Amino acid sequence: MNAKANKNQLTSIEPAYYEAVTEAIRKEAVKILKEDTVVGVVGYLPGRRKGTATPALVTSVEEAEKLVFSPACVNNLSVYLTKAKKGVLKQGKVGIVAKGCDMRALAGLMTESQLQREDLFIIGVVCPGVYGFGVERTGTLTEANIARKCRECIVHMPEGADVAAGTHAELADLTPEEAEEMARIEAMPQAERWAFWKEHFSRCIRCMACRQVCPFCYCEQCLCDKNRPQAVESSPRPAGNMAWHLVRAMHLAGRCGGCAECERVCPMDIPLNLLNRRMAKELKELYDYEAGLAPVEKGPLNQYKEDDDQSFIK
Amino acid sequence: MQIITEQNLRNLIDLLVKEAKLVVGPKLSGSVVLYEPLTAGTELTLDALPRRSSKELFFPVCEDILSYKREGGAMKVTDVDRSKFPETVLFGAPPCDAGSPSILDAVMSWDYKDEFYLERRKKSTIVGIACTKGDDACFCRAVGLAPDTENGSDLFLTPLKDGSYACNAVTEKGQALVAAHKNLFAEGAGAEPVPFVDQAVQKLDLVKIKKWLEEHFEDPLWERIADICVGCGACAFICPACHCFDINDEGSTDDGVRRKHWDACGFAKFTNHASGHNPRDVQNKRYRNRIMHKFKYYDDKFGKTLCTGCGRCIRACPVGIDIAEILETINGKAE
Amino acid sequence: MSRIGVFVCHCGENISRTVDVEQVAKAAGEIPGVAYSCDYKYMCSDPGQTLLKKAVAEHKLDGVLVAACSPRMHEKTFRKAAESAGLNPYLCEMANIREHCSWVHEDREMATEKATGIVKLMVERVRKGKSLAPITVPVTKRALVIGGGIAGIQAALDIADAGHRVVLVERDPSIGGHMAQLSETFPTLDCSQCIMTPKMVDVANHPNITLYTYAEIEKVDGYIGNFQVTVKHKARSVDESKCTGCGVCMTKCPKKKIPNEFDQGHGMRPAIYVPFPQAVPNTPVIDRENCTMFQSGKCGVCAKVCGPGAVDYEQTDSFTVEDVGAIVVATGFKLYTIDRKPEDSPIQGYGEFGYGTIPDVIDGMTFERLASASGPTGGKILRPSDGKEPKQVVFIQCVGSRAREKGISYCSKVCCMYTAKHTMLYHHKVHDGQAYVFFMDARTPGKGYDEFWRRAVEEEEAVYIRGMVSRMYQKGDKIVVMGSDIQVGVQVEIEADLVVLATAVQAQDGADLLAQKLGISYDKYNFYSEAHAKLKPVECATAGIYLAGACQGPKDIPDTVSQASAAAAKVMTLFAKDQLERDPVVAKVNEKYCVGCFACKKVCAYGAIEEKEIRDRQGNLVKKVAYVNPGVCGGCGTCQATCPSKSIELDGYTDEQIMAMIEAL
Amino acid sequence: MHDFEPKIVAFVCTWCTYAGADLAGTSRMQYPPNVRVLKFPCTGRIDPVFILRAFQKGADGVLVSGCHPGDCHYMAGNFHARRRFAAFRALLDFIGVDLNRLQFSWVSAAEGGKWVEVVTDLTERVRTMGPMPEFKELEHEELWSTFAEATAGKSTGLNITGDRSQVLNTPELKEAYDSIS
Repeated sequence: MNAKANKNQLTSIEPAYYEAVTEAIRKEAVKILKEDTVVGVVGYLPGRRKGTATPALVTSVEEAEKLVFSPACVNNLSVYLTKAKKGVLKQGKVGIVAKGCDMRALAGLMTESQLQREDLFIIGVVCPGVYGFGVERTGTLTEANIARKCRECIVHMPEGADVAAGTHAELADLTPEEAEEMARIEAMPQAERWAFWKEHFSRCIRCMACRQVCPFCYCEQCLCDKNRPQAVESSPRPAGNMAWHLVRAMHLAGRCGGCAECERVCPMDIPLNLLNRRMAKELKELYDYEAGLAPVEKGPLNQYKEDDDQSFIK
Repeated sequence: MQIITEQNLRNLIDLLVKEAKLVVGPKLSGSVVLYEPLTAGTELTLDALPRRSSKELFFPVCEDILSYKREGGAMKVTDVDRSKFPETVLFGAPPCDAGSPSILDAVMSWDYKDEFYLERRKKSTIVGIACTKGDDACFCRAVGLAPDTENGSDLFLTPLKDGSYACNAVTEKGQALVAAHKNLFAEGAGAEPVPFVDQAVQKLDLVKIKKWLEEHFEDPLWERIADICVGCGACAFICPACHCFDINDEGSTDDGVRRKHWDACGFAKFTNHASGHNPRDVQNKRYRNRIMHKFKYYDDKFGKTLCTGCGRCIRACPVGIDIAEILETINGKAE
Repeated sequence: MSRIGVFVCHCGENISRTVDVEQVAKAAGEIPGVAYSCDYKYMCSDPGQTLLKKAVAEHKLDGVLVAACSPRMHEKTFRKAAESAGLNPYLCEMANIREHCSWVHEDREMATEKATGIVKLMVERVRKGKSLAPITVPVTKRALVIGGGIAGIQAALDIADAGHRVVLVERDPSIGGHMAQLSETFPTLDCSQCIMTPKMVDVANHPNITLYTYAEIEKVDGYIGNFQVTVKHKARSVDESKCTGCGVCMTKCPKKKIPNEFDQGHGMRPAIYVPFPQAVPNTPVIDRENCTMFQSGKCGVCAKVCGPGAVDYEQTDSFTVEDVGAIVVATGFKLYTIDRKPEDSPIQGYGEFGYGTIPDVIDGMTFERLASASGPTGGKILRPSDGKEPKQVVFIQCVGSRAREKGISYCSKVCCMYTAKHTMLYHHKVHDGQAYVFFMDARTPGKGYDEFWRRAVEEEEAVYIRGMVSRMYQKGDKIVVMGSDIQVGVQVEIEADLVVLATAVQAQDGADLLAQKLGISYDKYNFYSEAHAKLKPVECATAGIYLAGACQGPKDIPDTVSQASAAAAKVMTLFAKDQLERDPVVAKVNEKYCVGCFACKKVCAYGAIEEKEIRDRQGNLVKKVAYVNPGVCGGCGTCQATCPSKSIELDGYTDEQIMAMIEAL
Repeated sequence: MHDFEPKIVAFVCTWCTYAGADLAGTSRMQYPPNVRVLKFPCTGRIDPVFILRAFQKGADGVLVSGCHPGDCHYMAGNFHARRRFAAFRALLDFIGVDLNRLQFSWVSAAEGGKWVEVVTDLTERVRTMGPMPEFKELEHEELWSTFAEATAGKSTGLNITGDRSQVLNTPELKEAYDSIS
């Protein structure tokens, strides 16, 4: 496959590409484990069911040889460095397989003092995209089964990784479905927009999958779990649900790297990434800021300029 | 054998709606199918397993227990009027959903009688349907159910190849439902039933698994399989059998509502004590509890397995934790 | 359950005219948590306060709400009263039903309803309030002054005269700063060195002043009253304790042709030198880059001739840590120089003036040195290129200043006056010479300033041309200056012998770096920012740090000296108490839940938030959390609104209080 | 009196806008009495959650007001608030909240007149818009499975079956309740 030469003509990414990436990841993971560069590598192992993969922390060469990369590798693994697996960082440097969107999360976490670059060995993946949900999960990635977020990906290349697995490959002529959906909602009359979100949020059961899977929801005490005072009702009712999702979007504004994991894991199919996208768009327009392209000193809502827009203030 | 055509099934729903019954069934809500009140038979959607189980009919996502208000020096408490709970007919629940209340009845009417659950349960009729769909996450056969298990349903429908359904009134409630709408049902031999789908995980020895669990409260397996759990409640919330809840007072200390809502043992704060101590301090201990509760503790207490093999948790897990695979692993170890 | 007392004030008729105060008091009595309520004619009067104190005792009140005027008016009064009744003053609040209600509404019914609503809100605030204790911070009564120009000298002397110890740190080998370079000063034309050098000597001799020259600030830790400042003492190569200042080393140094910085490069000095004869301390320093010994290892003359053996080629930079309670920043300014412009200079342009390429185009400070009796020409005005006396001199004002398009929009403030002074000095020294001045306007506010400027124009024959110079070029030994006279509306061309540019006053090199060490803010020109432009012109936003002189913005000598004394007065005020007492409305961190994202630290304008390590019993690092230094926190609460998990909370304005108030809306 | 008296909540900083409102009072200026003022040290302290909460608790309009840029008593609180609220506005707009109900302003301690103008404008604007239904409706909405009619007692005063106030009025229980508030 000649991905580089034909990148603009590609209409599908064949399994061979992912196999090559898998090989590269295995080779690198084995190497850094053998050389004791890292204490473990966070990567993907194949799932029992077809078209699935599951995150794993591998600590031995044998396990590392089972690591995979496929369009089923949807998870943003950076979440493990702040939550379930954060303990491992105390033992030493950790390797992590990261797609471009995961790299943005890593950069953000470095910005927020949650990670140190020197504690990580990043095996970047030149990622053509992953499967969406509710689609056919066969070997070949096409316009029909690629995830919505991947259609507008600007980070196919994992900038800032220690090594990159894969060569450049991306699908051509993908319609920006998410941007179009966002534009559609923005164009609705205000009452219709409210109805749209109300309908979606009313389905929310507060399983907190969106929060738990988010690399940036690393608070030990979520504001929404607090009851003195109770800023957001914890009961899954329309009122509390609305408040929760607004607070979530606000807390992620200027930080979210767009991995869209929240939306993927929502068992109720709430299009959560639209909220994140909308906030990102606003901050780009107002302050020319895009989150996670590199570690920075301060996010857009932790700084100011004296001549910031204030046309909305009387 | 009694046969009902698909059209008549939908007509039945229309009639029940007219009778002011609450009719609940799988319905397209946005992009997902959920159990929701049907306003017409045409809304019934039988081609996909609803995302949430039908347990919410008896055990709502959230419900008020009481409301309180400080008046002068006294606190006035107002109860919920449970007599207002409507007569309900649940349509289109496959065995893995229809079977859940009969598992939960045990705990709900145990030392403390959950009046809310029992009142709803008393007022409901379950029209189950044999499952002809299924995917590689399904494993009902492995936990003692099957796509055609009638237990739990009051009336059980079996899809036939000509689009109609064979009906079996399993309980008196079911018989009453048929009797009240006789003209919609016809007596006949019926076409051949639609075949069932093969399941990937078919056979588990639940006794052996339980024994292994008894002996392996501490085991490296827990760390291996459950350390990747991110601690959300998706699996528990969409599970037909999970029934943990939290109680919260919402409003102010002077005026508010006490609410009961779903909770999940996967949440880090689920077992957090007021002292700050948390006996299940790491995620794998929380996940272990999930397995233990389903395949050991509940069986210890009530002689039942707290799982119907619907596979929802497998499909929904953000990180691909696969309970069927775990059970298979334990099954293998227990040999 | 709380037992709150609500006291509704009539304020004579000011409140009761539009608000039914009895009704409000009655309604207040029914609010959960209120144990007592009443109304009274004048709550702030003595009987009113006595009423409050009695009620606290009689009804065992644990919180007090006075519904009366604005808290800006009487909060202190009632908190004091509550305190004397044994309550924590922070459990006493005021509901503003006068300025915010009775005075702005006429409808009695609605005003009463509103007043009741306000009381309800504020009861919740009291109910959820916490007792707070004032914060005390010990004060180290020793000051640091950074910069040994006239500002630093004045501040140091004032503080030292008040009996406090002072550490004065100067970057150069001698104190004196720019003022020591000046010839004569406006508007009196007295000799700068004559008034400056005695002060320098005073510094050197003052028992309370520790002088560190050739030293820089390396690091600043701590906070108001308790700073720890690391001072870097650059290797002087001369042992100050041994050197007698005899000067033999300088006369014997074989390398003598090094352009002297003090004379703007127009005089020469040896490699071992004091910047100018009156330098304080009179201890030389070896310029290692130009010293043969350091460059090739062969020479060592100065060491050989030094009687006391003070020359030490092995000396290295050393560091001391100074404990101080207050810091005065007096780092001064630099003049904008075109030829030495760094690549990233904010000022672009002026290449057309030929400064740096035409030798007889000089800046104002060079002219000062030419006019100075101690300068390279012994006080004669001789131009650099050929040493001839210039007969036509063109002065150009606003070079760099007030030129928004070239990067600086501010006025440098001193140039109008010093250019006028230059024309006079020139006229006094070259009687047959003619001075021309290109200017935009003459800005001469200040005592005796306009009179001085008029004297230059009217009596000293300077020709002022309103307009700007467009081009200059060398023609033979003349400099052709082409400009416009916009008053007359003609093009002007002058063949000048010397051109003097009044270049802009800029912040010192490295001003931004020093600010970062100190944790103080600076503007886009790197001038330091005061806490309030009008009311806190001397204080920095960072408590305990004060500004003096041109480091804050262009200033002349009288303003600089005034500000230096003001800064000294601020330091003395701080030192007047052993303990610093502060309002306890400060932020606190919940270390259990803080995850150390340090968003709070990023938004804190006071630099009050530090990183703190939490360790387990074995000493292993568990996590890093934010720590608020209560001595530094300003109490704005921006950190809390920024913290996603609300693990930082502002006492006195807690989320619990605010949420309860919203609930009571 | 009007048919509809909107509930307006103002979140203001103590140094500028609160003082400006005081000035309006000492100058005896008149404005609609619908506004309730919550005082903060600085607009930097104002969390978007407060605005949300105010709407949830029945506000028909919300005003946030502080010092003019450059005048902040704490130097930069209002600058941070400006960014925060610019972002929050965008979010509310996207979610379908009419931004005409949310006003931001800079009112200095000298601008009593501006305070009156801002409050009057917002009150009258919201009055013409009518009550804000969105969040209030949500407060009373239940999921279908809750059977809202059974719990309607709390909002309508109907269907009260059991009154346990006598039971709860034992001294021990009262004390227990009292101790938590």
